[in-house]
Amino acid sequence: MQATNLTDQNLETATFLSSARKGGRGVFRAIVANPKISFGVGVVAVFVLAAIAAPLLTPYDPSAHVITTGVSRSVPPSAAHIFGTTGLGQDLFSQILYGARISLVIGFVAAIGSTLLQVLMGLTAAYFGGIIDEILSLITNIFLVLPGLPLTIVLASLAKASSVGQNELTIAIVLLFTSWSYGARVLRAQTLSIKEREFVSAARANGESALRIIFVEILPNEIALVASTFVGTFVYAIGAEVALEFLGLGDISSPSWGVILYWAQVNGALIVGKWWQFVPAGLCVAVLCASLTFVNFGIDELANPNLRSERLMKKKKKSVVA
Amino acid sequence: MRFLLRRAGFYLIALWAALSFNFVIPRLMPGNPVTAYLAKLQTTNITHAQILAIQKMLGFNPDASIGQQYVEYLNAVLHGDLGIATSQYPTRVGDILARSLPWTVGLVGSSLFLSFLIGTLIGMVMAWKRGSWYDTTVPPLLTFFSAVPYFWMALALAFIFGVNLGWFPSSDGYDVYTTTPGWNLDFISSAVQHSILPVVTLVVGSLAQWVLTMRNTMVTTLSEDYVLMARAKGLPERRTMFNYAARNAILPSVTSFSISLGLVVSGSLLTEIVFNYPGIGYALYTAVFQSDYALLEGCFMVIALAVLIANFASELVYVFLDPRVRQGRS
Amino acid sequence: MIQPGQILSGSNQGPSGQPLLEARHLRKDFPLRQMNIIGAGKVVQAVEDLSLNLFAGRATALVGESGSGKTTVARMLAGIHIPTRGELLFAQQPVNVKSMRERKKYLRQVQYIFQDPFSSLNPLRSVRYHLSRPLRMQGHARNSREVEAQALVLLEKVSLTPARQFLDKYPHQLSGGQRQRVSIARALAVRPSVLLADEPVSMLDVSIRLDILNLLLKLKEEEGLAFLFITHDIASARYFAEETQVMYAGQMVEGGPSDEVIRRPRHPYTRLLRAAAPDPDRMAQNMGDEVTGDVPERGEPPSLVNPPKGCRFHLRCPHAMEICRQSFPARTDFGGGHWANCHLYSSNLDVQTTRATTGG
Amino acid sequence: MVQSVHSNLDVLLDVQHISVVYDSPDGEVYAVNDVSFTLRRGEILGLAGESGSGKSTLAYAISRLLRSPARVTGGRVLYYPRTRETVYSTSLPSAGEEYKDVLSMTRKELRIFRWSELAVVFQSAMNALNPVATIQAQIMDVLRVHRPGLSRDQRHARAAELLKLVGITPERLKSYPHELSGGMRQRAVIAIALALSPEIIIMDEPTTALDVVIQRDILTEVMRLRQQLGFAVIFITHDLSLLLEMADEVIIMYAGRMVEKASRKALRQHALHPYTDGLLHTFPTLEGPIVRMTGIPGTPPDLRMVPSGCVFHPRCKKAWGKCSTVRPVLLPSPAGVGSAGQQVACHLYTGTGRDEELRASEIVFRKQGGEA
Repeated sequence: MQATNLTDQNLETATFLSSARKGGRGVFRAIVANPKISFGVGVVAVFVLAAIAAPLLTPYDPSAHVITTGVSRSVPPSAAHIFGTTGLGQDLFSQILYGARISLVIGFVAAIGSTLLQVLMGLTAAYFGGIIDEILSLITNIFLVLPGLPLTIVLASLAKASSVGQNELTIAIVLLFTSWSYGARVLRAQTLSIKEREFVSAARANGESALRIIFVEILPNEIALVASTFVGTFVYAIGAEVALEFLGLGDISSPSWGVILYWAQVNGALIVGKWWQFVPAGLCVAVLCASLTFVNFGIDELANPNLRSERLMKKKKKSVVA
Repeated sequence: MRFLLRRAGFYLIALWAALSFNFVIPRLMPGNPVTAYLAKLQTTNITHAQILAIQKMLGFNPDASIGQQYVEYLNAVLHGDLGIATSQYPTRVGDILARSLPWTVGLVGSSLFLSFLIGTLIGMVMAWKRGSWYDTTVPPLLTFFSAVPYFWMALALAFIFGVNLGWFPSSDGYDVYTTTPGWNLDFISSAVQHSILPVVTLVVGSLAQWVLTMRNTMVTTLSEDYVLMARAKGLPERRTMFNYAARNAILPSVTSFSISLGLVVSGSLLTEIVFNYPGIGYALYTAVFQSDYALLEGCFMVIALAVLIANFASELVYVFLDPRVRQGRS
Repeated sequence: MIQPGQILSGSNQGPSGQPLLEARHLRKDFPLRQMNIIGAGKVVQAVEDLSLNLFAGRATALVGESGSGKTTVARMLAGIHIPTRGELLFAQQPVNVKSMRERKKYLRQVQYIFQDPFSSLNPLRSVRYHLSRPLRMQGHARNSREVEAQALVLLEKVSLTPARQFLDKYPHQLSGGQRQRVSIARALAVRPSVLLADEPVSMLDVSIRLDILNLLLKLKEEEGLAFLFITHDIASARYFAEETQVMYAGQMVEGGPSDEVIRRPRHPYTRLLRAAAPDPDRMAQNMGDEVTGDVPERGEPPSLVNPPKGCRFHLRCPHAMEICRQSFPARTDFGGGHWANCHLYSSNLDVQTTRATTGG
Repeated sequence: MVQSVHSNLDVLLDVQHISVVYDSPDGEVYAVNDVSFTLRRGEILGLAGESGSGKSTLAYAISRLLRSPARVTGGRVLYYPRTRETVYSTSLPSAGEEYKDVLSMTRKELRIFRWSELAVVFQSAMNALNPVATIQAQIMDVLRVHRPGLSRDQRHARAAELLKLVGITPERLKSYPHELSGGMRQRAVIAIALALSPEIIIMDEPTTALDVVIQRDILTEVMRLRQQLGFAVIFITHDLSLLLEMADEVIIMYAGRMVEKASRKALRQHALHPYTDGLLHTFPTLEGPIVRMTGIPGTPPDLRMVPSGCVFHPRCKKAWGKCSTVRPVLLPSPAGVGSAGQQVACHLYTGTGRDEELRASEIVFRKQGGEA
């Protein structure tokens, strides 16, 4: 889970968001202004566009066996096949493009679901306190301490065995249930600190309903944190989903990045030196996850300016006295 | 002391939760668990003993009530009887796990220790020398490495250093042909050689987490008054950085140990598969590959147990490091 | 507008008519939530026995150090905390704070002004939003046009002029003083009759404190509001409030007309506060020599988890006697509404209290 | 420009034209703007001003403890050490040199200078003390670095002696900061500051976070220790009435500029600058009739958009033509006004006609007891 620890993000940074809230334009300008976020979002956009425009970018059907003759169906990268072909002679470039769809969709669905769960668990636990807080925190901490991936593997493999069958939705749901705990703990911590602030007791003294206080007064002040945990969960989901497919727990017939790597491992691409069977797919996962983590750093810096690398400030005149 | 008791209580509950998951999940899945397995196995000659093994593994005897099955299951597990591994019939799951656990513990332990040490040091120096050139180059580099899936990093390293350059062995835990496991020198040296690439994979993969956590907390700690006072006291830079700033900045890293531990353990499972390193990960892989659910759940439980013990150890370290917690005022 | 230098009238006549808000023998204990479920329920005895009356057009100051329980008292009166014991009367009718419906009706009359201007406003909401919520909740304004009109009136009342310019500003665009004015305007939106001000000026810069105090004074005199004024600074208590009560570690120690209590303090703790307060007119030489007794814990209030028996000030009191450790002293009246809970006076000892060198 | 060349030994610190700038995203902000003053040996100098007045920045600039993005852009801080006999002091300037400019000290010299000549007591003692180290450790590490000659138990004895000096029982040496109460933590910080019996102690709002009674105890303690050990104090506070009780000289800061410097007595009798005069009338009194007072109208200045001319003119009741265009310079008060050594930066006192009758009416107004 790459989510950074934002528990001590103080409220003054929310004023940054409010100053950028002069209208949608303000927020957009603030995001584009931050180099890390714009770079990260840019790369992710490239993946998304490539996934959508897959049919335009590659003539081949991802699962069609294009190379059927010759010593080995798996040919290295060439003009015809930019990323070469798989062990069964399928075009790797189109598999990666179509595969991007699966990874992005599963990652996104798991991340959205998990973030909703995090907000629900974190905010209710923090706001109501008492016994509710004790129970919810206990559950959160248990899920946090239990190793995420093994649990996911167990769930996924059992799902595969039973009649639930093996499809992307099960993987997304499994990922959802094993990735929410960190975000919930971080959100709970911050909600606890905001709950103590006086504008919340003012709203409560004014007779506002608990629901309204949580979702209208407290949550908007945590947007930076929610965004950051969402991105963090997205990265975790992609990584876990690719890992599951690599273990053969995904739908090995439909081409996705993890499945490409699964067949690379099964065909022993490593030993026979067919590097193109696993390098491009692996790189795509790495670049996507790295760019998303970059977005996370950008959000961190938006929320906590003194984390920004000092280098940018140093360009100014040298001070008279060290 | 009360703080430790409370934490120990929590970890026992967590262990109980892990056990219950193992018991509940197969039952949650729609369809009769036993027939589903049999269908899965597709092996024709299913001996009666195998059916019994599966039933025992699932604690599934039709006449007993769920509650009884649960109790039966629990005391079976507590006595270390994790059922029979259907994929390597008749060996018991417990034996397989006992054989492979030391390898994983060694691998994860050493790489976690190394990456924590190196990562925290790099993070500290980066925060201390903020604004220097590597403060803007190292984070992006590390972010990329940490975003790379562990198993892919393993594949890449194995391919480059193992297969092509041949510097390090790229598969197995030790040289199966020439050495026999035991406390003899060449076995140990061969085991160490074989562990180099997996350890490097895990260290590089998890380094970013430690570096960035430490850098961020160090940056905030450096702006604290007690660091300014240490400087005002005219203490040497090194002492101020270690005794005042780092000593406090390390605390959040230790508390976030549990999250990173989970990540590194998950990473090691996949790395072991690529290097077919004889650890729990490999056992898990064969279990998944051959739908051996007893072994699968056994692996999960052992991993969960190891992670819980490691977390409790990290809490002990935290109590040692932070006097405020020692008086139970957590 | 009251001219500078004009002697404030009405500070010494007694209150007229029935008290608007009455608190009778309020007590508040907070359970110390032990993490382990089986832990014995230790209790923080925050407020022991508080009684006070608030009258329309008059202010009562509650003076005490941090940890004396003065904020807990204000929160009990504002219905945020439910008293462990004792009762609350508004216009002579008992108020059952537990029932949501009755509490909401009560909150229409009693509003709270918070201490920290930087956290009493939601940073992501404009001034308009902050004023519209109470206006709509209490039904004083039904649509946005009415909200705007009444909001402008409120901003004029707290002299945030030109009002229209402030209406759509965000908290971070306002100075500390301006934010405090907005939170006062928000309190006035429900047209309350009682304002509970918890250290309204202690977080502000010295130069703008008086502007806010004078604004509150204007509201007291022109709008006839009743005030509870919580502070640790006895000088501003004397300036603002006609009545003053002094609290120490959850216990009421002295009370009466502000001028009387502050210039002729009777209780040793009030005298200590009086001597310790920075007083420009006092030369540096006799820097409170009488105050620094050699009691090691001399400056620290006791813990409220298991407070000392009897009068909780006896650990720090220069005149502490054996009886002070056993029982909490009964109240002694010095006439004109000035009272104190101290064994020096109540157990009719004949010891002649030496005229304390400080004060009147 | 005030020329202050002091050869006599009683001057300890001569600060000349210090300016400090903050690099903020929208340009440079002058936190301290051309401030000069002298500090005599054993003198308590009060630095008063509201938030944003630059009083703390000035003190940290002098002791070279500024952290980025603040940086000193001009001026000198001349330190005149007393060559002392006691074993603890190391005289910094080499033979012949009379003073040392703190701002141009080398890193090594600075390390010797810090804490043995100049110590600092921070505002909130809670985070000025290392939360994970005992009080004893935080005293002895200073002694180990600056007094290598001392043996371990000599250092231990010195630590115990320091705690006793500030009224804390030596058993507390072993306790951690979170185990002490607010008052005791602040006393522990003062004990650490006294470890090397420095010449100057900078106290940055030492008692603001504490209750009135504890504040009085600690201030009395500081006065007693000053009597006993003879160190000079730069006392930073927003509470002018405190300075009127304990400070020998008081400097009033407003928006990074020094608007007035006067002795305690002069300040109480005839504060010259309208801002100081206004400040003195913002404290409700404990004695006399309860009279309506007015604060100073307007809001404290935003350092990013500092008004032209005299910074205070938008809030000043007596502002006239020149005030909004020309920045007043800090000058000794003209003859017959204020007392000797009193300095003020205000056009009322620059003897250019317009100010004479304004001031005359001012004195007449005051004689009629027009204010408390």
